[in-house]
Amino acid sequence: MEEYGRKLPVELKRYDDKSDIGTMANLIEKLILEDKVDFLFPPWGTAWLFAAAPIANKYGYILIGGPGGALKLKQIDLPYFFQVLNFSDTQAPALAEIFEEVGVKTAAVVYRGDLHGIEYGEAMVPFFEERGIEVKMKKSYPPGIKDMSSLLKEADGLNVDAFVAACYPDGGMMLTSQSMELGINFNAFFMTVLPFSPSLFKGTFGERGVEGVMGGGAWNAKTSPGARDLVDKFVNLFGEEPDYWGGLYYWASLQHFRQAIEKAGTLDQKKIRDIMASERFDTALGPYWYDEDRYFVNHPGEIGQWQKGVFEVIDVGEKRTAPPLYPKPPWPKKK
Amino acid sequence: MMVTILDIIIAGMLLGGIYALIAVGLSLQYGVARVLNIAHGEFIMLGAFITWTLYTAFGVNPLLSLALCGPTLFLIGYVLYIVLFSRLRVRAASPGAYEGNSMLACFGLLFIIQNLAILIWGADIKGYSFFAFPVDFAGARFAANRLITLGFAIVIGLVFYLFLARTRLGKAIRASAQEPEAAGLMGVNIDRVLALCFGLGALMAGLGGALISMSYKIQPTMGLEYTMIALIVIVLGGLGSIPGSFIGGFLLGLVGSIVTYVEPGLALVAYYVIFMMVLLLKPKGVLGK
Amino acid sequence: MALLKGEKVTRYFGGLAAVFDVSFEVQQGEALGLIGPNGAGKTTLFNLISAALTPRPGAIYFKGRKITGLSPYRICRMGVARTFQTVKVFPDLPVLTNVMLGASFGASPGLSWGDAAEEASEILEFVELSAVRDTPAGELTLANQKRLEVARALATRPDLLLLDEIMEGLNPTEIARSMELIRSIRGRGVTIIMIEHVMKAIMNLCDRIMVLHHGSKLAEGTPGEIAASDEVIRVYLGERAHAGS
Amino acid sequence: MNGRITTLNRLQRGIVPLVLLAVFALSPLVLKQYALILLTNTFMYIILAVSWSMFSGPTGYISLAPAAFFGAGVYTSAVLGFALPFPLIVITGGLASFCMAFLVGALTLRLRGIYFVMFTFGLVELLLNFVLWWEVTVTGTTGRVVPPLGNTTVFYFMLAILACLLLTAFRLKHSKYGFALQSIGQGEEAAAHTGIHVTALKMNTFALSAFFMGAAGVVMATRWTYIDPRIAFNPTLSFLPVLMAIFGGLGQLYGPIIGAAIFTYLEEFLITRFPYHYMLIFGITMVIAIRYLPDGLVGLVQKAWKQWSRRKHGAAQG
Repeated sequence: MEEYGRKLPVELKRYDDKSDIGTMANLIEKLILEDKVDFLFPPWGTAWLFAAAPIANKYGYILIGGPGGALKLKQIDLPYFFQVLNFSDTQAPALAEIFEEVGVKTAAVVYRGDLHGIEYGEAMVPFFEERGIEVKMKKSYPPGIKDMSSLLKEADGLNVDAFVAACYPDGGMMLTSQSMELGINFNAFFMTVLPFSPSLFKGTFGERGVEGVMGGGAWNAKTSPGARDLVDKFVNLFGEEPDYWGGLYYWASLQHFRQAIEKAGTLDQKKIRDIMASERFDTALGPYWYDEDRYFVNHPGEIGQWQKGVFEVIDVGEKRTAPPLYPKPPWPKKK
Repeated sequence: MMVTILDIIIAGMLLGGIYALIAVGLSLQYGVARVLNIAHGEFIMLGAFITWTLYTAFGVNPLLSLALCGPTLFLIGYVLYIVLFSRLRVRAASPGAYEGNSMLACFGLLFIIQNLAILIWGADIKGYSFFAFPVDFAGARFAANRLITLGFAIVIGLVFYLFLARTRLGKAIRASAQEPEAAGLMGVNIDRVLALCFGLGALMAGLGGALISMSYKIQPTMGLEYTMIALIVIVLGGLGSIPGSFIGGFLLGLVGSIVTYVEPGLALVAYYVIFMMVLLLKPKGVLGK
Repeated sequence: MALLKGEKVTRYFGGLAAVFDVSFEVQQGEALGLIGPNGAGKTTLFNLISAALTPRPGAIYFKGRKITGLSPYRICRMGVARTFQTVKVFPDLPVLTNVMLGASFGASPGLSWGDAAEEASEILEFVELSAVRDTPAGELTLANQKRLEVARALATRPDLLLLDEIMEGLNPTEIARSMELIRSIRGRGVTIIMIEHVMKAIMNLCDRIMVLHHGSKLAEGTPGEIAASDEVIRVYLGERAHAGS
Repeated sequence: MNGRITTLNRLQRGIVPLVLLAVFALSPLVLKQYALILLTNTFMYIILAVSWSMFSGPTGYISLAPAAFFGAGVYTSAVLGFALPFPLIVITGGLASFCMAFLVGALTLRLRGIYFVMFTFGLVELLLNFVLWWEVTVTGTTGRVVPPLGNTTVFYFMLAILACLLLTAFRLKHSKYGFALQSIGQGEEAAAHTGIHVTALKMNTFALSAFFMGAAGVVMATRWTYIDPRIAFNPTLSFLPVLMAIFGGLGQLYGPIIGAAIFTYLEEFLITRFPYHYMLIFGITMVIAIRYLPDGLVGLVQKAWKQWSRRKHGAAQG
């Protein structure tokens, strides 16, 4: 660090918010006011980010919204808040484009009754209809639902080509296992959150089980040399693959953050923020920058699909790492 | 194939089987031992995770794990009663005070068991595939594992009912439920019978958890949901009535299946509306007089 | 006009009539004894008068006003106070507070908390419980708890007092004191209906006696008439003897 | 002479809280920001614990509805946002909870013991799931942003609510209605036949206690800045106050206060040092408290004090 003329030791302080928003709010303020940390890293989950961002912003602390986030945060002016993930505004049109290409004519949309589900559920329908895909069913389901077989059976009864779910891992796991159990197979099977996670998804259902399932994301080792490096490092360190949605983006956002700090040569949040908001730096996924709303825009992919154990990017255009597999093969026969 | 009425009814039965099984244990614990065990779902969770561990780590058939989960959970329940609840019972100024205190102690147990489980297994959602193939039944299609679950739930329920109705021990339990003092006079060691009941409740939870893990995804924090369902069921069937819990379970499963078909978002709302209506209008349960 | 009047008062529990078609009248200043074997419906009748239960069918009038369907606290404030067969004092509250509650809430108009303390002390003096005024009610002897219930009822300034077996479980000395107490309550002009198994007390204290059997009125009359009634002796004493065997 | 002592006592009694109030009112000038936040948090729990014990302590009706009433306040805060001046929102939120509690009270008159407990807990879950469904299908959102207030403002509002609550709870406890509530807890039937309008008293007290919970919810929402139904109707907020109150002891007004204060401090202490064992330790404390402290901490201290003074007394005599 130039300001101090030397590299500064870094101490990581982390607290557990026991998944309680009140505790989280207190702990963030504790980190800022009591521990006087230099930099703040965010809590996991969209709702948590929503609560953390205004607090960090109030004290002029940079917060990079890695794990989670939503378009809704655009409505609030938070100059110190940076968003890393891609959202429904780019993923929904990308999915519609892929569907049109492979020849999907009808779709069923189910979505979780929360911030994430509603945002995606609402966003998809117009893009589908624009491309001549008929949405024959659109239903929300409550968090904590125990049985989704009636949703699957209804979609199956309507004979839709594509089944699209804006879900979280719990619902995604249930949808996958119940379609397997019921032998219900769609030509296209897409879930927003879950497929990108190799450990949760591929780990539970196996390489053959997840073959052809699409999910939000996306990147893989083929994306860039830096991406391959990240996968190797991650496998070495944790014995499993990183997640193929945010994994690389967070990594790159931190590299971007680091270079911004180095360039600023100070711990002054304002100066670093200004550099982050305006400059491009080279990262593991290539050039990295934020738009005027402080959203990262140069994502290596929007939609992924499991093909032979690899989460391939299937976006229409040059980001594609493999052509989409359509129709999806039937679920594997179990013992 | 459209979703048929039969489809909805059978789906309701499949759900109801699980509901009934987890409610019977709670019903016994409350009906006889007078402990409203809010940590009941935690015992279910333990059963589920033991089965999951045995299956994924050692390849033990989940149906075999039933034989292990039951006794393990029974032991935990039995010891807990002796160490904790019997003392609360003896000390309490009134039966009402005992019910209140023991319920609060259960809240403590809930936190303890849940967080121990998180320490052991991590907070992530888990699952495995077992009998995960479709079975065609009367023109409708169902998952094999859920049918197995239903079958076992009914068998376990029946065995349990026969145990209470026919065996000497079962009769002692029922006597203690009706008149604890008289049972004590008749030479029944009341503390041991109550501990037995609490243990049996935990055993049922363990079996329920093992069955649940075959067709549902599991998580250390899953307990409270199941406790609430079990609570609704035993209120529906009448507090403390074993056959009532069974019928209540199937009733609630049916309601859940119908509402989920019409508007999935309202399923839980419907459960709680029913729960509160029954509490207000027929506190002795829909079967009660 | 009668102070209290019951018209064909009936109450079923399940299919069983606990009280069936009982009509009665109690005059101002009178003391009525209510006797009958166990399960004859005496306490149920008290519950009906004090509105713990509602007669179905039937009607009860107090001071000429129909009181069926009113809630217990209203009836208490109108001037009907009662004690309970199994004592129901407020065990953790001091004796004085038990009585103050009656004076403050049950009397009409209710007294302020300060005035209630004065009135309650006076009543405790009257029932001879002043010595234990600060003791939690639950720590009193049974005899004193029964006296305390009477005191609490008196504090509501009743016109009609329902006494439910206040001598049950007491020893002869205590019974004598209890009879003395009832006499002095009558001296204050309070009308009394009492359920009692201690026949000596009933015969000495009551102007009139009503006998209930299986929920129905079996007989009614002066103590002398009742004592002479063959039917009463057969039913009442017969069953008593039977129960005692 | 007796009279003079009581006046003196009353004066002393009045002075202590006033001094405390003044100290707290001035504390933002001295305290660090984070200490203020902690204090605000502690106040919130004290409010919940004391208002809970205001009704449930004397009557023995264990209500698990605090989360519902608190949540109603939180939601009021989110829905009204900037529409009204903040103090009015606080009162509106309190009134919303008051009305809800009144209604619940009217519905649950006949429920006793465990039935009441279950009903009140069902209420929290029902509200949670209903609002969730409503927000998803009718308003099309689940998250709401609450306009934030400064930490000091939040602190003063919490302090004000707490002061009002303590005053109310104290006055109630020592009034004839306080004793009437106790009599309900010790014999509802006898209380009714002693002329106490049992239902009205229960409903009003229940609603009054809910008012303060709701008001606290309104204020706390501004600290959380973002809320959704799961955050607003968090069942933990039903259990914690109950536990704190019982841990502290229900016999005295300061029991729940001490219980809440200790618990919040414990939470702060444990969560930063044993983040992954916090809830575990919490559960163990809870079981131990119920197993070994039947009358709460205050009861324990009182017992010890009684024993000590008796021994001293005995020694002096001997």
